[in-house]
Amino acid sequence: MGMDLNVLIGGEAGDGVRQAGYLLGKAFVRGGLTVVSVFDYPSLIRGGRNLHLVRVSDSEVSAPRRGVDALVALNGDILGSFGGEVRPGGPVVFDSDASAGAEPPGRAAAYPIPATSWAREAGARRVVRNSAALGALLGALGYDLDLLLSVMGDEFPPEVYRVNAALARRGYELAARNPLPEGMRVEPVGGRGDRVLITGNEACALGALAGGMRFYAAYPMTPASPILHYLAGVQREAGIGVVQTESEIAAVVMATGAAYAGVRAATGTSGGGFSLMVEGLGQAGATETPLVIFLVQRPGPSTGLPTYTSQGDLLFAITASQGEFPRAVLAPADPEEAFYLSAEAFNIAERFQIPVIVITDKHLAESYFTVRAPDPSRVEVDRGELISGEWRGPGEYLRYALTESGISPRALPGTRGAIVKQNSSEHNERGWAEENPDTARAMTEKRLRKLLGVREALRGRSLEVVGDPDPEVTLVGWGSTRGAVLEAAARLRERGRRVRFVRFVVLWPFPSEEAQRALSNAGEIYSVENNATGQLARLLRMETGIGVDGTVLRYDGRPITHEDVLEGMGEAI
Amino acid sequence: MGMDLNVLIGGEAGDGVRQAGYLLGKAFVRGGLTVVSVFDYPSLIRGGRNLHLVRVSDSEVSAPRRGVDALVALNGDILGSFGGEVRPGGPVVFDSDASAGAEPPGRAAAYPIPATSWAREAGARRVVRNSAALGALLGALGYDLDLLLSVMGDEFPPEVYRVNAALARRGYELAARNPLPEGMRVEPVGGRGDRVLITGNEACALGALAGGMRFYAAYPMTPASPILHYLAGVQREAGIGVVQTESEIAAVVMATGAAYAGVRAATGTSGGGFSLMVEGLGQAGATETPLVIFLVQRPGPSTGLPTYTSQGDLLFAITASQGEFPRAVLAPADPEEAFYLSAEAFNIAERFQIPVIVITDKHLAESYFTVRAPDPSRVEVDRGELISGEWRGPGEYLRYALTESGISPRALPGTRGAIVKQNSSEHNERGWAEENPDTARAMTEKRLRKLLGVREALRGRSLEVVGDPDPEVTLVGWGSTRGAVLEAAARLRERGRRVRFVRFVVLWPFPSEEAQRALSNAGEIYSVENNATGQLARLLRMETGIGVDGTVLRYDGRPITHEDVLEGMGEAI
Amino acid sequence: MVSVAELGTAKKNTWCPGCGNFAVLQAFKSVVSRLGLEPWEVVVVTGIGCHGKIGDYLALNSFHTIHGRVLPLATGIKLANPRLTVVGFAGDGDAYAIGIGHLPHAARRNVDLTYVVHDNKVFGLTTGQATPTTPLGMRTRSTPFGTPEEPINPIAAVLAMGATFVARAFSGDLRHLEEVLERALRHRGFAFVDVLQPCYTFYDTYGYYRERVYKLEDDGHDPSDWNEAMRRAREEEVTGGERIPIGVFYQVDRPTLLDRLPHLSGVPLVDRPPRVDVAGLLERFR
Amino acid sequence: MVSVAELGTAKKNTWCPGCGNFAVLQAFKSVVSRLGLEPWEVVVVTGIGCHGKIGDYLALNSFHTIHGRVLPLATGIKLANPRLTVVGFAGDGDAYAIGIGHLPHAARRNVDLTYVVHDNKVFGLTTGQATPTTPLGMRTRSTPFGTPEEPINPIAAVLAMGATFVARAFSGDLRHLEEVLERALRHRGFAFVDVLQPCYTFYDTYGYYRERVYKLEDDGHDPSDWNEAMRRAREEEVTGGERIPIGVFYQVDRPTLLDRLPHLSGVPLVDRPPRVDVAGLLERFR
Ligand SMILES: Cc1ncc(C[n+]2csc(CCOP(=O)(O)OP(=O)(O)O)c2C)c(N)n1
Ligand SMILES: Cc1ncc(C[n+]2csc(CCOP(=O)(O)OP(=O)(O)O)c2C)c(N)n1
Ligand code: SF4
Ligand code: SF4
Ligand SMILES: [Mg+2]
Ligand SMILES: [Mg+2]
Repeated sequence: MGMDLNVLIGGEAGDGVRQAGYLLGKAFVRGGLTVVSVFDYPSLIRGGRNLHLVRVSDSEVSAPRRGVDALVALNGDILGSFGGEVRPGGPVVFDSDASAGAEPPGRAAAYPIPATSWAREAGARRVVRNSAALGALLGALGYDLDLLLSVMGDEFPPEVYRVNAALARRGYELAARNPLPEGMRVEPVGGRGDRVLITGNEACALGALAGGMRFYAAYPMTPASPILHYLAGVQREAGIGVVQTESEIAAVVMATGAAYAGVRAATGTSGGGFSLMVEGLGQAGATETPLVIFLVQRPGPSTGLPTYTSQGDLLFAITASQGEFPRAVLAPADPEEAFYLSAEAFNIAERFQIPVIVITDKHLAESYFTVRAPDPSRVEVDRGELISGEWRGPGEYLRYALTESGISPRALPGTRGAIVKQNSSEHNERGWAEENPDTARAMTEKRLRKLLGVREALRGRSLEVVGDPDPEVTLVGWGSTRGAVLEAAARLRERGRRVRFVRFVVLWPFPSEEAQRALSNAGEIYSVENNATGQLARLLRMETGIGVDGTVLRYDGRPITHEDVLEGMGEAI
Repeated sequence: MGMDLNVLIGGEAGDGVRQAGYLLGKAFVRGGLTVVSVFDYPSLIRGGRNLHLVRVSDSEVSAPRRGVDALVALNGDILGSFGGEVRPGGPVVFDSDASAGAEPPGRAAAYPIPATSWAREAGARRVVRNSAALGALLGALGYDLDLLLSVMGDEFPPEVYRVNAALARRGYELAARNPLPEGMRVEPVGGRGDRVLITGNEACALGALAGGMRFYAAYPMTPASPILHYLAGVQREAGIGVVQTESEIAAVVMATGAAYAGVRAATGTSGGGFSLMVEGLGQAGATETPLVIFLVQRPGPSTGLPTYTSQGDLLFAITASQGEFPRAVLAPADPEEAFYLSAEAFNIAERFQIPVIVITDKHLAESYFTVRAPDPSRVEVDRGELISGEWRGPGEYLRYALTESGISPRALPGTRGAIVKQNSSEHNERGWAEENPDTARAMTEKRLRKLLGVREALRGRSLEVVGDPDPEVTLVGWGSTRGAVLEAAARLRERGRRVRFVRFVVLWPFPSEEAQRALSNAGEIYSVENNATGQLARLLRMETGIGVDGTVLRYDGRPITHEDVLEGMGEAI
Repeated sequence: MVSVAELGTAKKNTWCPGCGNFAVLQAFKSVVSRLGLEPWEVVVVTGIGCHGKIGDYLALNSFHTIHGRVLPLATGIKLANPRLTVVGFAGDGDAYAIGIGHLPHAARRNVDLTYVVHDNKVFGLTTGQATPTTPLGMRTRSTPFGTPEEPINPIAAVLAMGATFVARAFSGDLRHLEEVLERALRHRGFAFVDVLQPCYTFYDTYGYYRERVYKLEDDGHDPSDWNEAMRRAREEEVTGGERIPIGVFYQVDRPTLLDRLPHLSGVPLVDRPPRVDVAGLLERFR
Repeated sequence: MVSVAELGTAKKNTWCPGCGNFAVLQAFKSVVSRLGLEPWEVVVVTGIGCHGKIGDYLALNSFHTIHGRVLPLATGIKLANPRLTVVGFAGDGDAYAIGIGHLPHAARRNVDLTYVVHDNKVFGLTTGQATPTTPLGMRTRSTPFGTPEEPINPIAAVLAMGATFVARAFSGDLRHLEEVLERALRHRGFAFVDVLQPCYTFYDTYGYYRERVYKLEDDGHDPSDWNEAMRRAREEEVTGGERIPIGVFYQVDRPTLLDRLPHLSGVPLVDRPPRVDVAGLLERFR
């Protein structure tokens, strides 16, 4: 195995721990390495414990793993609590001014940095301590400081850059006097192609933009708020409307209004907010309005653990709202996929005039992943049967014309000569309310028929199937657990086991036929999920009759690692 | 076969068609007959077409059936549209003053009644026309007019009674001059015991009261509003609090507040309102507050068909709200069961400190059924581990004490010496917010563990299994379709077929073991549901792996009849 | 110019005879015709209730939304395509019970919309339960012993929420209703109109209002005077129902939300290309 | 009498140093102690946000409800057990954004509750986005180009909604905050208190308010005069932020909801037997 280093950066909320991990990660990525970094923080603004676990490797990792190889401690609490977890000989960088009462473990390579004093000397805000510590870490690791400085140069305005760079250099120089032994160094590698360090939320936002989203309405909710923040930040450059609404109900309905008017529109939220959107979701379904909802899961029930991760909302997303109507539920596994699926979500929404849910989770949404840079030119925009400008017939325009596909050509309000009536009550082809049984049956069938088209449109893209063609064991999963499962599968393969991984990219309409194929002859089937009741396993059985032989479930708010998967399967780690 | 008569009463909204059918039905029930009556009305206040189909029989019917044996037409629209459906020789009573342009069909026994003139002559409101028509119908059928008059006497204040009774008598006398032939008469029978004519909504409300509900908060929504109206009407006699809130969100949360304070509390709504309650449902789950929700289904999606029936919300009810928490979902089939289950819902809610959903539908909720009179003395109240008055330890009171059963003894706020903290965020035993992984895991497991107890508590009552021990065909169903399925099964049995009926009374926690038993050796399995996607069938497969061989689905807003079942199975009607 | 007749549809009207909604429908058609709007440039958004059926009776674009959500839906439409004239019709239940949470925000945003509340003081379509404007003590199906809650005063509340156009009209005075609606549609910003709309079936208030309403215009009211507007808004309460003003209480010019979002002025969102160039944005992640 | 110290808990406080919430916590503990309430007879209901953590810091019954729902939850508790003293703590996001739909109804109902809004003009816990009280043009994470929406005026709005007790206090004046909270708790009916509570991290307004606040009590304000209360409520807007009154704007005696539901007076619902005799009711169905 090559280089694979887990760096834990810890401090209080307000200490800039998230930013520090990001800068470090990006410095590694610019050196051709692969980073995945998980930010673990409680729901508070100052104090408490913020932990950023930056995993860096020279191979393609995309999940966190257990263990700490290096520690950056911004205070004594972190030093005392996590120093002991650092593997023997690993570097422990700490602010020696802020660690009274705590000691680095004897077997570690200690790098005490008087970072608070340096910050004070520099006349800077306390948060620049980070840069001193990061510099010191790179000095210890023998990594290229210029890569960190280039990242800082891009991130900070000039004055801020200057003081941070100075402290980084100071830390670097101090630590470089006692570099780690050869085998513990980290070095840039080359030729990794065009890659980015990006979170799932950022990728969803960018994908939505690439897919032509022009309107986003949302109410802040962790961990979905970063989508709102990102879009709000770029709204002028991108030329889009971003509205922070008074509630999630207003958000989903406002986006529906914009979508009816003909703009690609979306909203985003987490569980509690999604609960409030449920009636609006049904409205989009009944009125056949294309609407995209980003559902970023966090652990429930109810307010739960706002800043942690979960895959607990799958069945809810699929069945939410009264009555029966078509929807699509798409689950990207990493930011690259998140980008393309978010763009595609608008195509599915508009072509079939249905609501589409892009379901992610805090881990995917807020962790940084190293992925190939998304290519906007690969995004196609297909708006479906759209009429604007002028209605030329034949006959009167019928918003809900009964067709074989279930799709009625969609005129936008403002189309000369067309009257476009949408109706949340059951309605006839014109959109007038109508209650007779034949109409009700016909409209129900029309709407549900669209699912056939959606299924067809997504065929071949609904599952990722990798690994052994004749497996002893098949792991099934969805969403952000992909990296951990792949890593577990690799370990098992190293042990000579024949392993397959079947990942559901499309959760609804459930790709039953593809699943049947991928899971026939699958050996023992394990479902790996970040929830307590094995929702994918249950969905799979509901839609295909296929039962799993075991589940690997984690439901403490933390992301799944390959060690969890192996442990859950009863395998050695 | 004995007597089995389908009387269709039709008029405009505002004509009192519902009331007329009710009076007629009750007159039959007081004569020992069995009535089931379905009121079919569009969502408007005046005009349109209201139809009340009163089926009366001397055997135990509990579902509507197709066909019209007798018609009471309050206007020409009804006479013209439905006259032709009356079976040859059947009585057609109509207001001859209000039927200009329409004629009774030639093969019918026509009873023209100048009801409008009579009402005018009596100086009464136009709506009393009904009584003339009902009287005439009874005259034609040769039924005992006094039974109708006794019902009127109970329903109306004296002056109103007088004019209605006079008109009924006048109609009776006119029609009795030309009574129907012997075989078409309807006669009272005796000795049917203590029975009532009651709707599902009324039974739910009464059951809730019998079960000690003291607080009901709701926002009007068809077809759940009658629960609110009924409870509001009896609030003083019953000594309960009834609040019409500003929204369904307020309703579910207000009921939760009352429940936390120690009062048995409930809310009730239909699909759209339930969608809005979803976040509150999760709050009850997370905070472990006993809460009962009456979910009266109507066809969706969205606003849908407000005044019609559906079983389209099953999976939604089971999975609604983010995260994973225990709940119970109970589905009565008729008002008798609705009474007892509604009472029991509060026991389940309080013993396990969970939300309980009593799921019905418009057909059960608003149709009149003849059932054995519920016996309040059979209702037991079990409030679970409740602490009030004073906390005597040991130690500090812990609202979320971790126990083997998952149930924490529940002190009420106001208990001297106890501090009762409930928290929608993940929390420790005290109820303080806590985010560490061990607490999250322990609390998730604690909550979900309660489902084992719920399952145990409901064991033996979760399914109704009737029919052949060695069936060729098994019908599965839930809720209000019971009567139709039983009737279809009876028809099939008459044809020598071995048929079993398995009805799910408890939908969640799903009675998997019982279902496995009841459905092993079941022959061909058909699921009968008032929805478009066979939700029970899918739930069954999800929870047991058992697939059905066919589905009989109706999703045009109308209740299922035994003819629908037979037709759907490919059997002759 | 589209005629009033052309603005109707063949859909059978199911309002009760005598219902105050007919006047709102009639007045609105007149105003649309009079303002010379093209039917395809008008969108009506309707709530759930008797009032909400108005969409079916208008040969205009319409969206019959869920209960209480007229405002956010209308806002989304207008922001997406500001060329459209967007008019919301809500009931008093729709607007003041389940939907009242959107009202202060619509007022703050000042999006160029008209919001007409059919204030019949009952939930009509669900058979006459009490709403937030039902008088104290009134018996309804949900309050058979009388409503125990004070009614709200929508005019006063909306004034205090900072709306830029606040008016009241009465179904029993068609001509004046037309005038008020026309002024509301002409207002640039959020225009709020509470229409006293008798529910002939559940709460017939024609007589009550006929005896009490007077027109602000006839009484020398200056609609730019907020304090006076507030005084008049409370006149019915303060006089024990002696005098009920109708007309425009308050009107002020203030930038709309779009005025404050310069990047959304110019080409409407709906006309912008269905693709945003993200190449530059992606650069920052390298 | 329970002491202030006894009203605290061992839970580690995670508010930022300097946060205005500390004063609210401190003042409330003083008032509970001063009023001689038994801890088990007090219930606090808290919303979601920084403010909502106050429940963990109080050795009192508490219910940390979902975002925006303090009022209906508190109402349910009070109606079920009127012996309890029920106090709601909400944030400005909680109370005026997602939860504002409940406010007019709480005012109308006039249930005997106290409602304290920690009005820091930002969503604190979600990292400082704009709320409905954020000043126009302020840059936040969700409004990096400045908020485009006028702030609401909660005092004016709640006055217009018909509340029977309307007050404002300031975290920077602990003594006065205590006074206002005490008067609110003593008020029989719905008592609304908007607390100017600086968010030290995202919007430090201590200085701004210190320079501008004045006490209504010191200025001869008559809290029974609604018109004068409304005038004062708008003083900050009208004077361009020169003068900001704190204290009790308005107070009036009006029957509470329970006063108007005689069948609920007497034995509290929570003490009634957990069974209602339905034999008589069932008779009617025979
Ligand atoms: C979420 C939701 N709750 C409840 C209803 C039931 N509902 C339909 S109309 C209505 C009341 C309408 O009252 P109002 O808005 O005053 O309209 P009106 O009928 O008086 O015109 C209600 C409560 C619904 N459709 N949706
Ligand atoms: C339904 C729902 N939407 C969004 C959130 C996310 N959220 C948590 S706290 C908060 C804002 C709190 O702001 P405020 O009420 O002003 O409280 P503060 O933190 O300022 O005290 C939001 C939006 C949530 N918990 N639930
Ligand atoms: S119920 Fe009232 S508001 Fe509804 S249509 Fe009839 S009169 Fe009009
Ligand atoms: S973020 Fe603001 S409101 Fe929240 S604790 Fe910190 S200072 Fe207080
Ligand atoms: Mg109304
Ligand atoms: Mg705040």
